Amino acid sequence: MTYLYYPGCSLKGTGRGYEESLLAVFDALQLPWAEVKDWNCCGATAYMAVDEVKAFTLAARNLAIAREQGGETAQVIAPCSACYLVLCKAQHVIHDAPEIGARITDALGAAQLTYGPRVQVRHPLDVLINDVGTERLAAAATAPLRGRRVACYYGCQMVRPYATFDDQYAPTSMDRVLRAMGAETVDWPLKTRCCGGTLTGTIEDVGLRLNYILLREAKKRGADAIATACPLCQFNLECYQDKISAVYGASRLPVLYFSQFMGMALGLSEARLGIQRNFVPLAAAV
Amino acid sequence: MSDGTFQPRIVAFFCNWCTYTAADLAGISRMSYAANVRVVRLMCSGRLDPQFVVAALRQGADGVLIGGCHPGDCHYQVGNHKALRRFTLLKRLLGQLGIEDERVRLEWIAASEGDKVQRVINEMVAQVRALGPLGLTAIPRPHGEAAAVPPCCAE
Amino acid sequence: MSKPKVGFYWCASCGGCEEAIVDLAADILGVVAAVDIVFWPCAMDFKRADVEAMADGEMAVCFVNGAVRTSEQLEMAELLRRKAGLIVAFGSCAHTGGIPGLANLYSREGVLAAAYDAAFATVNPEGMRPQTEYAAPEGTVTLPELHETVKKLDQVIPVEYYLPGCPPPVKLITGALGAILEGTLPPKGSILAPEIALCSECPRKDSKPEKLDFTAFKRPHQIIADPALCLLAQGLLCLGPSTRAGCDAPCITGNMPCTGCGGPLEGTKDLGTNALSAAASVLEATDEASIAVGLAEVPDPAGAFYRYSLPASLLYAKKGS
Amino acid sequence: MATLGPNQGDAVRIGVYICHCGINIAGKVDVADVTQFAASLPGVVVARDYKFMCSDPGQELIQQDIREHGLNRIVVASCSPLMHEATFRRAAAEGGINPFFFQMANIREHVSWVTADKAAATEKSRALVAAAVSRVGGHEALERQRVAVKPDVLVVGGGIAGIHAALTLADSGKTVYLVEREPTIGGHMAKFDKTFPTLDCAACILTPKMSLVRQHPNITLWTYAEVADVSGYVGNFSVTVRRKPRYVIEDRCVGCNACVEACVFKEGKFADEFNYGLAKRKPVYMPFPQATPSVVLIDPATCLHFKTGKCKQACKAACERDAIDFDQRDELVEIEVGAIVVATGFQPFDAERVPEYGYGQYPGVYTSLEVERLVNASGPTGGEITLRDGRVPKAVGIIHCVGSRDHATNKYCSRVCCMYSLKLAHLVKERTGAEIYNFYIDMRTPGKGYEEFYDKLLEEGVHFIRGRAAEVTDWTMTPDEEGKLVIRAEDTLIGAVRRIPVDMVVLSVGLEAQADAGEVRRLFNISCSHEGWFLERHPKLAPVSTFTDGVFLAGACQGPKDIPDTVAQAGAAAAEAMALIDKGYVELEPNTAFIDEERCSGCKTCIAMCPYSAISFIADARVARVNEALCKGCGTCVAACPSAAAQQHLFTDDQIFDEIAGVLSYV
Amino acid sequence: MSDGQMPRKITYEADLDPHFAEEIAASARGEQLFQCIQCGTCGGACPVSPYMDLTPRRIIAMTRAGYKAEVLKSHTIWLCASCYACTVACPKAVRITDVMYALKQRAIRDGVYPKRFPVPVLAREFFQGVLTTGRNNELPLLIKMYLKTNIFKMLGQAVMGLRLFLTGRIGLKQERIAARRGEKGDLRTIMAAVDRGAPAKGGPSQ
Repeated sequence: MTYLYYPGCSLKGTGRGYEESLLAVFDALQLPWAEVKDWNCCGATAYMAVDEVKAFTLAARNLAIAREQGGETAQVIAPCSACYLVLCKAQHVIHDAPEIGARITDALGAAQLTYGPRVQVRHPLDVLINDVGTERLAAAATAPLRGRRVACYYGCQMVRPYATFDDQYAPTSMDRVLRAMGAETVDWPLKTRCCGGTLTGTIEDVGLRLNYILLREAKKRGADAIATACPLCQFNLECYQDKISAVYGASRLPVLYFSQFMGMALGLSEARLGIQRNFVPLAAAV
Repeated sequence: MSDGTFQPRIVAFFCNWCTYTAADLAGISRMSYAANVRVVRLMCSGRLDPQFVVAALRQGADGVLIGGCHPGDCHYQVGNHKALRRFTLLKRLLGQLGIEDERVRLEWIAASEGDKVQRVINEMVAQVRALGPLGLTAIPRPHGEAAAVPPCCAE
Repeated sequence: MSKPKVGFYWCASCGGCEEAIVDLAADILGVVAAVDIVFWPCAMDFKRADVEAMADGEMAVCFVNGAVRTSEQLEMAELLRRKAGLIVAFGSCAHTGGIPGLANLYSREGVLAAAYDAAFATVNPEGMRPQTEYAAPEGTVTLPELHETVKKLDQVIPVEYYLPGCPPPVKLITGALGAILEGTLPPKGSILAPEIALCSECPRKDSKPEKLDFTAFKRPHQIIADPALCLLAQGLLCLGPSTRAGCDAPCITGNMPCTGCGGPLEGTKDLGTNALSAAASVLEATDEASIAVGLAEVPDPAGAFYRYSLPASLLYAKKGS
Repeated sequence: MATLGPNQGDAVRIGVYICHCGINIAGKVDVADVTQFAASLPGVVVARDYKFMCSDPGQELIQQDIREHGLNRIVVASCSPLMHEATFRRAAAEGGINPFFFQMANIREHVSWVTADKAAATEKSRALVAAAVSRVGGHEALERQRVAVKPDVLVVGGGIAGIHAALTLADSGKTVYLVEREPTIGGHMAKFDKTFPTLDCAACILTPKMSLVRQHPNITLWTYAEVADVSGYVGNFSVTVRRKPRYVIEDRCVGCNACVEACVFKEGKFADEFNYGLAKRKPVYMPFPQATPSVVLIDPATCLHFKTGKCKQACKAACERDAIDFDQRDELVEIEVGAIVVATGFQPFDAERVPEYGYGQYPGVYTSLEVERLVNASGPTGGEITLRDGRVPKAVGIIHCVGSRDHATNKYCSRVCCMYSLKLAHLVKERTGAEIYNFYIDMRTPGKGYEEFYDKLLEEGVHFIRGRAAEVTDWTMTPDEEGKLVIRAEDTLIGAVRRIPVDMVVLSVGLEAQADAGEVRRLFNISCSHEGWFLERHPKLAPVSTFTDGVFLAGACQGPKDIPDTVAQAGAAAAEAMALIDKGYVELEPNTAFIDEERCSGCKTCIAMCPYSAISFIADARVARVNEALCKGCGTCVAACPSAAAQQHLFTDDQIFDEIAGVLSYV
Repeated sequence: MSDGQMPRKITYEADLDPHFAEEIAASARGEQLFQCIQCGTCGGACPVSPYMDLTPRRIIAMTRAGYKAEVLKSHTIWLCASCYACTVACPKAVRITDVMYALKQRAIRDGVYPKRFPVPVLAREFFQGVLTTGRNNELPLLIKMYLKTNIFKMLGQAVMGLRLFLTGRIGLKQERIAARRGEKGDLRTIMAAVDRGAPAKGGPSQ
């Protein structure tokens, strides 16, 4: 079975390193994938603030296309937390609110698309833990991440409110994956505390404070880097570090996608994993 | 009620221990629901003779609801299993005779599930209302003076 | 004193009931000796005009077999009703609708389409249908009209007595004739057959266990039935428990299960669902999945339980037909 | 004694009575219309409506009409038959007709209370009355079978509810079997230090009752035992009790603890169940010093002898009375009882199910029951309130409603947590002087002296923050939070989010039905609510009865309740059981099946239907026959009988067909 | 507060909108709104609540009471970062995040959001952009947002923008999806069909 990769807008832009590393990891683990053809934006959080039905229709179009491409039970991989949440949420709404569901399926029908209720939306961590398994991961780690102390940061929308593959407050899937790759992960209570999402771009002072709290606590718990599973989390935590330092005086901490760490453990080059795109060099981790 | 919408008639057969009690609980809890269902109390869903179902349909019911204890909870151990066997075969037979699936329904409703009584009744009334009257083909009667009515279909 | 006049007529039927009269064999001579047969189109050359010529009530008794589906059958039934003092619904079709009654599972148009369009050997590109009237050069030709549904006899005319069976067993026919001649008929409306189920006279009754433990029904072609053991105990759907006795179980003697031609017992409101209840009850299965498996080989419950009685059932016919 | 009424052949003369039930029915149903309609039905001689049919004058009305109008059938349209069928049958009987010439139409629970529209309610009432009238004409005169009641009582569960019920029954001279699955009676109450709001010592009021149970000549106490099977019916239950092996002969052990001291484990090594793991015990142990019976037991899961077979059995050697028996096995005991009191109690909510409060993750987070043990003078710390690291807390947060009032856990209020949280707040403050913060949604103190207790706590300077705590974490923002647990909550009265650093968090866990309530329920053939609490027959009028006659409920197995309510209910359950037994007999509902042998073809279809083996095949007559003493009246055989030969009294085919015709005859 | 005059803090029933709560509950599929017991778990769980003028709990209370004007102009609804912490923590299963979305939609519809407050502008621009191209293009989106809100702030972001450009994390090219009008899966056809299928004006059906 081929996983249908739904990149979403960010993995083609600010989150390019996520796409590069994740697909490299999938290849290295021999997980077959194909990009969803002609996908569109999931709608993200902003869309729901304007028109809810259109937001879910946008998301549902992707699921309809995936169904066309991969059949009734196609498996869509949504690495971006926002995409993952929105696609899941659209499925829930279509199922739970039949009147909205009917409008959406009718609208898709107008463009000759059929909504696929059985298409599965999955996060790559779900695939890595449940389809691959930590034993296989550990076996594949040719350059294990020994000596690295990573704080796994899951962010909010990956586990809340729809994910069923991990705990909503204290998730462990990323920790298990990175531990299988040889890293040490630090236990910290802020794994799912929000990074502020788009607030960092809109109401900067609020966003900076939220990210400062996360960076400070990760460092306090002895982490030498943070691993994320969401392009917006990575962007907020990493690209604003200069500003955060300017306001709060904190020192710097590299923030990588979990897939970049995995790629390193699998022996892939930093360039292939997009690590050079980061503002805070990995070397900053001492 | 008299606004011209079709008001289906539904006969319900509820077992004394679970579903009838649940319907009482719905009452005690003042859970308002559609008034179209009239309950006939049986001691156990195992008492339900499929003839009761077709008799109700023939006599003007647009739907029949059967309520029993959840499997494993029968007050008489396994009466509801028997009800399920008969119901399964009856449903197939009724389907062959053009009677829509929604019209005859079996639900396991425990004594504590007053809310389920409410939900199931409202749901079923809406479904049967959407289907419209049952509309069984009328049974013909002989012209002329009424002679002996054969006992097999005396009504 | 003149011999009582007797008539025989067939409506929608297979002719088996006529055979049953012939099966009286030597006894038929006794019948002929005792009564005056004034109408029997199947065996003797009588015409409708002969009946019309009779005075009302002239015939003492008329045995009518077959169900009623056409305008001709209806007219004849009504005519015979006028001419006969007693009408005996003879055989399953007249009694409860019989095999022809299963056509009530389909609409009239469905039946016609099956015969005139869909049948394998039919070529009918114009979609022709039988006409009730046709202007031929020789004059107008008429055909009886096919009714929407099949009716049992007492749904078109009042009936005094019923002789169940497909066809009625010789024993019952003889008994009925005797009762007519001796004037020992039971009250009108009676079924001239024993008031008990077939199990009571089944040759295998002693082999039936108190608890059947089959988990799935089987069909006769799927097993080689033990010729001595109760067929239900072998998982075959035998309607003996819910069917009126009187036939001495020839089918079971022939190692085939009872299919219910004897019709319903007193106290039965609806033969099919009554038989269904008994049959489904004894199946050893408790959860939905195993019940579905157990009932898989009853693929046509309407056909199985209403084989001879759909027009007599509370449901009468498929909805909308 | 049942009175026989007119013969079947007599003309049916029906009286119909429509009850207003105050405004319960009349407020929704046009009773005058229904009465008028009833009067028009065939066979109805008189139809009346009345304010309260179940009242004395209401019943008298029926009896007067029976006399004056020669009624021989009665229909009452009022509440549920489960509520007042017995009342009206009795009224009919006292009026001189057979009590089963009666039918009830339920126009309250099934109509007026559940129907929004008045016209619809009236129409539905007409239909139900028509059905009852249609059916009652075909009713037959029946007699109840009278069966003697077994005089003994089984009490299941040895917490305060079971103890109180058992003592009450035993004091009245009944023989009581008290079965408790733990090695000692006492239940949860035995773990408490003080009880609210009086702050009297739990042990001081409980342990005397425990020893009374042990000594009472009328009580047979089986601890470490479970009910394995129950059969029979009201007044005549057969019960099998399984006594689990404690590997100590109960009659020989005097509780001297010499074996415990002699055990090869020099120190306690295994989590002590009684103290929720806050203390350690040995494989051979006394559950707690006041355990009743005062008999030790051996835990085979930890005992070296059972695990390896290589123990030198120091315990056995140490016992002067040779009470230790490693070969003990399960023992099954059969008893016959007339009534059963189920008092199986509750289990505390598992705090790990609310991960945001950090139980099991942060050592400073405790459940309320653990704190009960900490404050208890006979507890693992001797009543010293110290944290797991030995520190005395300076600030304590008590989080209410853990596992209560939450759709994700339990929707209901556990009723006791506010009060015990106040009690613990008082005790902890008294012993440590710590600052105490209560995080609550609503303070619920409705009980005698309860609000006064709350007032006292307010005076003592305990902090009350009206807001459900969102999380307990150990990440810090300010220097004073360092090394502390931080509770984050919105103080809703202020409208601000607060972070409060504390040393100890107490989770006020709610009460839940026992994990095996579902199995226990099946054992006794009683019902459970959604949440697993045993369902009482009527929430107000039959709060200790169940839908199975002869089985009564006591204590928290029926729903969360505090000690005073538990004891009151236990007394009530005991009284109900006594009333049943002292009457000496029960009258069985005559809804049994029977077979018309004329119609029976001997097809045996019915025989396999019966779960009670009440039907047998009579070979000579080639018919089936029902043993009405064994028949419980489900009617499953009747529905299966293809000859209409099997019928059920009160539910014959004809009666049900008449009722169906009746409900459908409305306009 | 003008000279000598105390602000009035009483609400007359006539000042409130009695239908507001039902409208919001319906559009958020939030019948649970009426189940709220004001326990404050949402505010306690919310990482952004310290910055809100009204805690989420108060938003719900005021929505239920009909304080439409106050609720729609509050910063709270625009500060909600959609992290769903409140929603999963709520003991009464109120979908607080969805209630916030419903309030945002309502505020945009009624045009009462703070004009220079960038969040609603971002949402609207994002919406338009995706409708046109099918994709979100981060750079043009941000430029538009800053142009419409605070042009000086954009200058402050220039350094970061340059770095993103240099690391290949933003581009100038507009991404768009291939499906064009009339083709299978065409986005405009779909969105036009959504509009056609919309219930008659006045918000959600029923």
